[in-house]
Order: sequence, then C-alpha cells, then structure tokens
Amino acid sequence: MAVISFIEAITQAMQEEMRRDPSVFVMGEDVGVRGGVFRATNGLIEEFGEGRVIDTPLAESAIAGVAIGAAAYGMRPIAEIQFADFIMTAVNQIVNEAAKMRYRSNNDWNCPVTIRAPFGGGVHGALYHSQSVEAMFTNIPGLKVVAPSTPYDAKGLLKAAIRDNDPVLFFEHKRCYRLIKGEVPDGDYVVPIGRADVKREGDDITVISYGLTLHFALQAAEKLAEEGISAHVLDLRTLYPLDKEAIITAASKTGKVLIVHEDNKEGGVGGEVAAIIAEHCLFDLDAPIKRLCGPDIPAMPYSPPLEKFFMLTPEKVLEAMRELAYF
Amino acid sequence: MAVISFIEAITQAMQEEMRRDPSVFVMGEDVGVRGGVFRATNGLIEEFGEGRVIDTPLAESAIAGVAIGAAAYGMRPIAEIQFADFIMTAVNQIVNEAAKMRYRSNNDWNCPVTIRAPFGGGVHGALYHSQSVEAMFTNIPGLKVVAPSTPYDAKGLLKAAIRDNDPVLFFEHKRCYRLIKGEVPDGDYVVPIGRADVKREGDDITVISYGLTLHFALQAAEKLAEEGISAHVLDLRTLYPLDKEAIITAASKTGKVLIVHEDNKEGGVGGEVAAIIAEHCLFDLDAPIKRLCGPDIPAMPYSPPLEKFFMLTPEKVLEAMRELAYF
Amino acid sequence: MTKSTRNRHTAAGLTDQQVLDMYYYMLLARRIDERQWLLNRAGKVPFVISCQGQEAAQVGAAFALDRQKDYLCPYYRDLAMVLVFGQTARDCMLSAFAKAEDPNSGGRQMPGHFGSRKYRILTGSSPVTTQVPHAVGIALAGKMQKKDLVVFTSFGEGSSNQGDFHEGANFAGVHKLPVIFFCENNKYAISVPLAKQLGCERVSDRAAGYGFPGITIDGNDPIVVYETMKQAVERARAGEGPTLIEAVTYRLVPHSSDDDDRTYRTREEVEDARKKDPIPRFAAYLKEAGVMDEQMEQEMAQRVQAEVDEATEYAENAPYPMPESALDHVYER
Amino acid sequence: MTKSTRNRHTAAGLTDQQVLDMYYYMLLARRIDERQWLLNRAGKVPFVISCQGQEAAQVGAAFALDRQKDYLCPYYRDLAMVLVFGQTARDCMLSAFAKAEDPNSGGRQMPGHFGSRKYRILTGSSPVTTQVPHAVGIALAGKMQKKDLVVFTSFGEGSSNQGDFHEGANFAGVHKLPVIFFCENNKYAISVPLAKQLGCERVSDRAAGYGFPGITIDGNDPIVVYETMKQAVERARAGEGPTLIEAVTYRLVPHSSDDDDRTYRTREEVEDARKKDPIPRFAAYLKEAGVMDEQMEQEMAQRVQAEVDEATEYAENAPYPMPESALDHVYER
Ligand SMILES: Cc1ncc(C[n+]2csc(CCOP(=O)(O)OP(=O)(O)O)c2C)c(N)n1
Ligand SMILES: Cc1ncc(C[n+]2csc(CCOP(=O)(O)OP(=O)(O)O)c2C)c(N)n1
Ligand SMILES: [Mg+2]
Ligand SMILES: [Mg+2]
Repeated sequence: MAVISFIEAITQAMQEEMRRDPSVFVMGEDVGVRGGVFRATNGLIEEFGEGRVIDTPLAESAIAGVAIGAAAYGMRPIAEIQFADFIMTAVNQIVNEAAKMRYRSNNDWNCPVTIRAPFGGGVHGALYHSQSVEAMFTNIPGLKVVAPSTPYDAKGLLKAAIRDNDPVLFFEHKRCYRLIKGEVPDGDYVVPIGRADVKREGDDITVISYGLTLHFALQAAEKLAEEGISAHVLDLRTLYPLDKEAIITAASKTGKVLIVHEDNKEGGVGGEVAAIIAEHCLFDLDAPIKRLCGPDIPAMPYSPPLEKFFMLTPEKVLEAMRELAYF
Repeated sequence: MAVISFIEAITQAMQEEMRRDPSVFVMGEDVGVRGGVFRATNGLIEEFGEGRVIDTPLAESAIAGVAIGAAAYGMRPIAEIQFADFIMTAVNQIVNEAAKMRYRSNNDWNCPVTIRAPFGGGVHGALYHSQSVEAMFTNIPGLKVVAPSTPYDAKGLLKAAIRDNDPVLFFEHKRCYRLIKGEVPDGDYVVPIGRADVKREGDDITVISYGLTLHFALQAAEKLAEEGISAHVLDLRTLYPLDKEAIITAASKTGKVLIVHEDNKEGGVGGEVAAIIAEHCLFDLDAPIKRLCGPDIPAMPYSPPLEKFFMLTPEKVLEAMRELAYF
Repeated sequence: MTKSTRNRHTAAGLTDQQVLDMYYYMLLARRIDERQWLLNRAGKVPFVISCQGQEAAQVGAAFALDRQKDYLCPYYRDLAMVLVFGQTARDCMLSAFAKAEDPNSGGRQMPGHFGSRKYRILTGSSPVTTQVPHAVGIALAGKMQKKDLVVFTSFGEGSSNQGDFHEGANFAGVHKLPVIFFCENNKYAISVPLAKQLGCERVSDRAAGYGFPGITIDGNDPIVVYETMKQAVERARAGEGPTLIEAVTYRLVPHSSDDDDRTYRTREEVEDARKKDPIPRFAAYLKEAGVMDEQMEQEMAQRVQAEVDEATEYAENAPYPMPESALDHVYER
Repeated sequence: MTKSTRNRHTAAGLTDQQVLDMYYYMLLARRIDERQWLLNRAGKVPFVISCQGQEAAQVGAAFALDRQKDYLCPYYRDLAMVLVFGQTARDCMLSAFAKAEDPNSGGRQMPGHFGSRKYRILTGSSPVTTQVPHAVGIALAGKMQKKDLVVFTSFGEGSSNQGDFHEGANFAGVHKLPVIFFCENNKYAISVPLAKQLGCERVSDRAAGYGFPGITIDGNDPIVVYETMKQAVERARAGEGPTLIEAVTYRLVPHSSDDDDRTYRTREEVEDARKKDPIPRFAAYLKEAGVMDEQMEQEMAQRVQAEVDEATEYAENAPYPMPESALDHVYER
C-alpha cells in the first residue's frame, strides 16, 4: 500500500472514476490547465481533455445549477467550489434543487451530482478562505454531507459520492491536503457514505470529531495513553445524515463524551451529535456532554495571533480530554 | 389593550417605526400597491409613498444586498423575502456580508438591516412555500435570528429588530398570521432580542418551542392540566444566539424536557437546545431529552394527507408530553 | 380549399392539420385552466396558477421543437406547452387535485410544477429561474454525449432579473450550447409592472451580454412564435448556440388563485388585453385562412369539453397518496 | 510651458498638478505592491494580491470622483484607488502585516479588503461582486436622503458573471441611481481567460440589458479613463442614472502570491503586456507634454521610495492585535 497525501487521494479518486465511467466529468473555476488552486484536479485536463475538465465562468450558482442539470440528464458531474466560503451563492441550487429533485418528482428524476469544497482554516486564509460551512447543510434531507479526515477515507468516500445516485456535498479540510498522509490501497475500493468509523478504541472517554480536529484528537489520545487514560475516538465521516447507531455505541461505551470541531460551537454539527446522545443513551452518561469548538465569532481572522486564537490544537484538545477524564 | 392578529402586529410595528424614524423603509416583492402577498405591508405605501415602500425587481440577492448597502450607509431597511423558501439565493449576502460587516471592519462599519420572511407550513403551500429554514442561519455569529409566536412578541421584537444596530433575520410563521390573536398594548414598547420567555409556569415537564408549535404546546398543556400534569412552557423567541440561561433554568426546573419544532429533527434548532441542556444541567435530568419535530424529508408536500402527515398538531404534542410525563 | 394571401401558416411551414392541432392544444389548455379556477372557487382544489393568455406563445414554441428528443425546462405557466409534449388533461387534473397518480410529483407539488422523465420534461420547483442553469446543464450533457438535442427553458420577465438567468445564459453563451431561452413577458410579476422590474426596455436586450441573438415578438400569435422558434432551433442544432426569445403576452387572470389583481391594474387594461386574447384571434385566423369552419370549431370545443369533464371526474375520484408515503423517495433505496 | 498638441490632459480638464498627482499615486501604488511581493517572498507577509498593471484605470477613475462626498465599493485590486481616496502607504503596509492598526480591519482581513468609514470606502469581503448591490444600496440611500453623492463600484471581468452583478445593475437601472459600474478587465480570472469567461465580446455589452450606457476604453491610459468617468459622474449627478465602464488592462503579475501564472499564460504574452505598462507610458506622456522632467521624475521616485520604506518599517514594528480581541465586535456592545 502506498502512503499518499490527502489531496493525492482526492485526485486519484477523480482520475480513477473518470477512467471507469465516461459520464463522470469535472467542472469548476481553474480546474483545467491550472489544475485547481489547490491542485486537486492536477493532471486531469491532460488526460481527459477540456471536454471533461471544464473551466467554468466565475459563477457558483451556475456551477451548481449546470452540474445539476447535467446530473439529472444522466451524467455524473463533480463540481468544485473553489473555497467552501463561496458555496453560499449556490445554496439555492444545492438545497432547493439538487436535494429535492428525487422527492419532488416522486422518484421520477434524480440528481447524482458531487460538489467538492475545501473548508476550514489554519492556512492564513482569513475570514473568507477558512470557514467551516457544513452546519448550513446538515439539516437538508435529500442531501448527503461528507467530510473525511484520512486519505483512505477521502478516496473511498469520494468514489462512493461520485457513484451515489443522490447529491453529495464533499467537504475537504484544506489544512489536511498536504499535512495528512496515510496508506491507501492500490485497487479500487469504496467507503460507504453514512457510516462513522472508530479511529481508536478506548475505554475511559469518547471523543467524536471529523476533519482536521479528528487528528488533533488522535494525537491527544496518544499522549493521554501515556498518562493511563484510554480514549475512544469516533470519526463521523458523514455529517448528514449522521450515523446515529455509531454515535450511541461510542458514547455508551465510556459514558463520557467530548465532541470536537473547528466550526463555531452554537449551531454546529456537534449540537445534533449531543442531542442524539441525550435522547438515546442519557442514562449511560457519567459526565455532561462537552463540546470543544471554534469560538462563536463570524469567521477566522487573518492576523497570526488571531488565527491561532481561533484554531484548535492538539494541546487544546488534550486539555479538554483530560478534564473530561478526571470529571 | 386591543386584541389583534399576528400579522396586524407586524404591520403596526413597521408603521410605527416608519413614523418614528425617517431612515426606516420597506422593500421587497409586491410590498407596494399589493401590500405584500400576505398583506403585511398593507397601507404602508398609501401613508409613506413609493419612495419608502419599494417594490423591487424579482431578485432576492439584490433585495438583501441593496438593503445591506443602504443599512451600511445609515438607513434602516426592512427587506421582505416573500417566502422564507426563497431566501436561499440571498444566503451569501446575509451570511457573508451582513453578518460579517461589523466584525470584518473591526467595528468601523455596521449593518442595521432587518430581513423579514414568512416561514412554516399548514397552508397548502407545498414544498416551496412551507419550509422552516431557520436552522440554516442559527450558526452564524454576527446575525440574530428571531421567531416570535404571539402578536405581543411579534410587535415588540420587530421594533427591537428595526432599532438593532446589527442585522436581524425575522421569521414569521405564516400560519400564525391570521390564526393567532392576542393582546397588544397601544403605546410603544420593545421586546428585547436574545431572551426566551416562559409562556406557562409548570412543574412536571418542560416544553421548549417557538413559532406555531409553541401554541400547540400551550394547548396541550391546558389539556394535560386537566389530567393533573403541570407543564412548563418556554418560548425561545430568539433562535440565535440562544438564551442559554433561560433554557438551563427551564430544563432544570422539571428535569424532563421535550423540544418541539416544525422544522426537520436532524440538524434543527432543537439539537442545539438539547446540547446546551446536556452540557449544563445533565444531572438535573430525570428523562432523556426528547424532540418532537417535522419528519426528516425534504419539505412539506402539497397533497392534504401528506401535509397533514408532516404537520405537528396539538394532539401529537399532547401525546409526546404525556409520554414524557409518565417516563 | 384555396389558400388565400391571408394564409401565413403554410409559408411558415405548418400544415393545415398542424395549425388545427395547435388550436386544439391552446383551447384544451384554456379549458383545463378555467375549470381549475371553478374547482378552486368551489373549494375543491387548493390552488391554481394560470396559463391564460399565454397559450399561443407556449404552443407556438412547443411545435417548433422535436417532441421525440428535445428537452423542456418549463415554468409554472406552461400548461399548454406540456400538453403538446404529451401530458394529458387527466394528468393536469390529477395534479390540481394533488392525487397519487399525478405524474409530475404524485401530489407532492403544487399544480404547475411540471416534470415527466418520459416526455423529457425536467422536474421543476417554485424558486423562479433555477431551471435556467439546469437547461444549460442538460445541453452540456447532450453535447458531451454527442446527442442531437435542443433544450428549451422558459420563465417570466420578472424572473429574468434573477442571478440564475444571467449565470446560466452566460454559461450557454461561452459554450455555444443548444439552449433556447424563452421569456414569456406577460407584463407583470405578480403586482409589479415592467417599469419597476426591468432597467431595460426589452428582455431581449440582455442577449447581447451573452453573445447570442435576442428577439422580441408578438407572443399572442402562435405562427410568429413558431417561425421565430424554428430559426432558433435550427441555429441550436447547427451548433451556433443559444437564442433568447421574448414573447410579449398578457396574463389575463390574477397571478394565482390567491391573488387579487384589482389592487394593481385597472379593469380597462385587462379588458383591452382580452381583445387580443390569442385564442379567439387564432380561431378567427383559422377561419379566414379556410382551415376551420364553424362546425369544426364546435366539434373541437365539444371534444375539449369532454376531455376536461372526463379528466376532472377521474381526478376527483382518484385516490390521494397514502400519508406515510410522505417518507418515501428522500434518497434512492 | 507651452501646451503642445500632445497635451491631452488640459483638454480633459486636468491641470498639470493633477496629472502629476495622478502619476504619484500610480507610482506609489506600484511600489507598495512590489514591496509587498518582496516581503512575501522573504516570508514576512503571508499574502499579496496586486494592482500591478491596473493603476492607470484606478487612478483615472478615482480622480473623476469627488473625494469629499462620493462613495467607493472597490474590489481587492484597488490599491491605487484607495490611496487617492486617502489611505496611506502606512495603512496599506499595516494591512499587509495584519497589524492591529490596519484601518481596514485591524488585521482581521487579508490585504486588499479595503474599508474606511472616514474615506467613505465601504468594507469589502472576498466573495466577488457582493459589493455591487451594496453600491446600489448606498446610492438608493443617498437618493432617499437627497444627498448629492455618486457611488463607484469596481470588479473584475470574470466577476461580472456573478448573479449579484446582474441583479445589482438591474436594480440601479430601474431606479436610475447614481452608480458607476467599473469593470477592470485584466483578461484573466485567475487562470481562466476571457473566452472561457464571457459569452459576449465586451463586458460593456451587458449595459444595454439594464438600460444604461456601457463603454469599453483603454484602461492603461489614465486620461482616457478620467474623461470617460467624468461623463459618467456627470450623468449620475444629473439624475440620469448609472454607467458601465469597462477599462481594458492587464494583470502584470500572477493572480496572487499563491498563484503561478506560468501554467496558463506564456511569458511572451506577459512581456508584450509589459510594453503597455501604464506607468512608464504615463511618465513618457508627462514628459512629452512638458509637465514632468527627469529631475521631477527622480524626486517623485525618491519620495515614493521613502514613503514605502517608512511605511514598511512602521508596519513591521507595529503590534499585532491581542489574541482575545478576536472575540470583539461580533455585535454592538
Ligand atoms: C426566487 C423566488 N422569489 C419569489 C417567488 C414568488 N413569486 C412567484 S411567481 C412571482 C412573479 C413572477 O413573475 P414573472 O417572472 O414575470 O412570471 P409570471 O408569473 O408573470 O409569468 C413571484 C415573485 C418565487 N417563486 N421565487
Ligand atoms: C464568489 C467567489 N468565487 C470564487 C472566488 C475565488 N476567486 C478570487 S479572485 C477570482 C478571479 C477573479 O477574476 P476577475 O473577476 O477577472 O478579477 P481579477 O482577479 O482578474 O482582477 C476567483 C475565482 C471568490 N473570491 N469569490
Ligand atoms: Mg410576468
Ligand atoms: Mg480579471
């Protein structure tokens, strides 16, 4: 098995799916000769030509809307939104159109579109190139929202998204792109959408996370193990619809739960996770359900001390985990 | 004190604020001679002229964006989005612009805009005239989200929203417009944004709700009282930022909590409410935190049996309350 | 039957049978629509949104398309258009009554929210103009798959102010896609008149901004609409790209059954517009051109009446969807 | 000093001092920008987004506005423009270094995200073209308050494809508002060239769709830009409504410090464009017109250099915002 970066996993998934199925194509801003501003589509135009790797005009609602039309026709578009922050002009197309096509047509039409968007901060991207916008879409039946944290999951989930017959929003933490490396099998494989994954088994406390902060939790768990505290770490992977069973099992196992995400706390995905636990396994709990999240401010500022203030770190997560363990 | 309908309270608030402050004006689709499709702006163009009651072109992002510009300049626009379902093309202007203007300019600029939108179903409005879209905006620091349930609160909160120096999203449950009547004082008054309100004192169970379903809870509480069960009913009123203290107090009081809203359950505002309780007063609870919400389907269908299936009713709420009481 | 100089349809490439068929569809749409208003006022259907006044534009346009391979991304007034493409009076009434058999949505959507995979009518929604980028996407897909298809999308003049119109039209312009943008300019967007909607004089003025032709025509004349559309379809099939057609019409009734148009337009204005009602006007033409006589006209009226009656009765008695079926088809199963 | 026929600025209504000032601002902007790239490559500032190549368009435009009452809703390349409106080299460097004193945002936003209430520059964001409806809103507010103000908003050609451009422009057209829509067409949107961005030939072709004039001009000539703008400003003040001006320029450097433009354009193309660099071209004009001599030019260069040096040093040594200040100003306190 090769060790590759998170972004290489993304590129591989697209490349392999494009080879496998002629109805798969890529569209977005600068995805062609530039290979994407993060280089996720690097090499694709050379292999598949500009007919299947389309540099679109600068208009996100059209990127989504045109992809939706093509998907309804029977293609499998992968639309790239350059930064998740810019998905907001496409909300109407994603939420009112893609997510509702199957339902509103009583199963006559469907919309197998994948929309990729890099989210998250820690890259000096400031207010508008760092946002975690996932919570805006985790209340939309008809839509699936995925946010992998490892190269293995990224590749397998992106393939699953492309093959899915319903619309999938695929969020990639941009700080993971080059920072996170991992083993990825050579052959074709798919990771099913809708299932969370235990990334570390443990007995004392449960940490539930996704994206970059999942890695912080794993690093902190490593450290805590030295102190004799054993942490169970669940990677949500799919943010909508949530894998309720996995959440309940993971929470019940230790009775102490910490939810960690980079997005603002109030109204973030963690709220729903906590609510599921409080509804289904309240009496298994030995401590209040804690959340460690980004501060409730409009977005991540640019200036280094401010960005640092916003971002979670393995240390901040460790501290919260330790506190919970000693509760 | 006069008894007026919910929509009359809305109209009065706008009219009085327009009389009081020349910088207040109204803009939106059909708000002029038509007086709004729900007649919320009825009579305003006659009194204030088309200079201050502006029928805009059919373009929600411009409605929001132009209002934001005017607000930044120093006016106090009230922008109407005809149905909350159509706010989605304006998400970028609301979330990336209005909500972030003060923060991103380090307090140099601000944006005192009020955006009104009728939400919710039960009026044969089908998928696109019935949605509860509030959850999309209850994760956005810089924005305030209000959803009153009584004429008194509607008038007082709308006045507060108009006078607020930050952007306020004001959701009005369209089924309440003519169904809900209540006493409203003659003089000027304001209901502070950010504070929940105990609409009924009780000891056995706590129900937390907002909008139309708040009334279902009150009706159910009345019935339950006959059975000797006393329900404490909290009206959230402001959905973002939530009144955490009031939620914690109300939950702790009875130890049994039911959260009720018309919006889909997964990812709805109720999740955050449950999470706050599970974080801050878990050990005061005597039962799992229950939620009774709309089903997790894309939107409310048109056909009467389907709409009925979707909508909560006093009976459905009563049943959930009784179940919780006997837990 | 001698062709008089008043015969314009032959010159336009339409046979006598075709213009009779056109008239039939116009009339059928009108009668279905009128019946829905009656049913609404009788409390039997909750909502109506009308095509009345726009039948000529819709039928003229639909006849210029290939009903075996072209795609429609219509808007909520396009009742006459979807009839031409294959939907029946019964389908429309099932939709009005929100019954399980409604082919558009199984009763999930309001009437006017058309969609039928078998007729290549893309499922539509209420937020206006979202169908415009969809049409462009279908055309892009067709081009990728080297299919000879044209995509037709329609919308109101007020809706042409939405960002999605601009973004979709430009995308089609860049890729020279076979899309026809068809604006049914009925002079009002609910209560808001043209002068408050459009900075420009004509919606067709916008085409230049996307690099393709734009033309404004009399939408009350189905032959003029047909001719203009035919050229646009040929352009599209020849790979020359999109066309924007603005068909000027008038909405003869209120915006919907929830509207009261007396608050924003005078009865005189509406009466004047009624004088240009495309249906009697086309009937007169057909008679002048010697294609239809009194008897044929009457037979046609009866046939349509019978269809509408049958459809209404069928739909009224058809079953509603099961309540729990509201949970179906959120995702593929 | 005798005016030669080569003197175009006097005819345009610009004094010698004004054109010298214009040159000063162009040069200052360029030098600040160049310095920021050096600082970026030295690892001292995380990000640069440039005005290089677009200074003539920006300065020509800004000089036609009333710096005491008009409003700007600029875009991220408008460094030269905001300098004319009152920001200083120091302000810009404080922003580049993301220091607490940065007047735009206190270091919260990337450089290029301008905003100063005191200079009537509305705070800007990154999502392109959102400022267009804001400009319209300010103009609407000004009209309501019977203020004699003109609002200027600028954006790239790629950004003119956004829905907000369309919706904002149409709104301004309907209300005949005093807004100037200024497109700085530098031929690329990051890597995407004109032909893949625009269905039409010229961005100015879009103005007709909103009912106001559109004009395409040489954006490398500040006098041409000034003259065109002056007319648009007069139109606006006279209540005749908006104008769309497309100033054709070229982006001489990569999109930003994170970009590598060799992947999408040839070095020859960039070199050719450098030959039309507005700064040496304007210097040559000023000399030909007898307004500036070698010595003045040198003095100007030194003055600018000193300003940039001072600004850099000041900003580099200025304090960062306090970490906890990240929590401030979410809402009014
Ligand atoms: C995005 C959006 N905003 C508002 C509405 C409410 N609405 C429905 S139809 C309509 C007017 C449409 O006018 P026009 O485009 O001229 O079409 P017409 O109804 O006149 O045929 C409005 C405002 C909507 N459906 N979608
Ligand atoms: C809504 C949105 N989408 C994408 C981006 C990313 N982006 C930043 S600048 C840019 C290109 C802009 O091109 P153009 O409008 O021509 O302006 P230029 O940079 O060439 O001056 C893109 C795609 C953005 N800032 N906002
Ligand atoms: Mg209309
Ligand atoms: Mg450009």
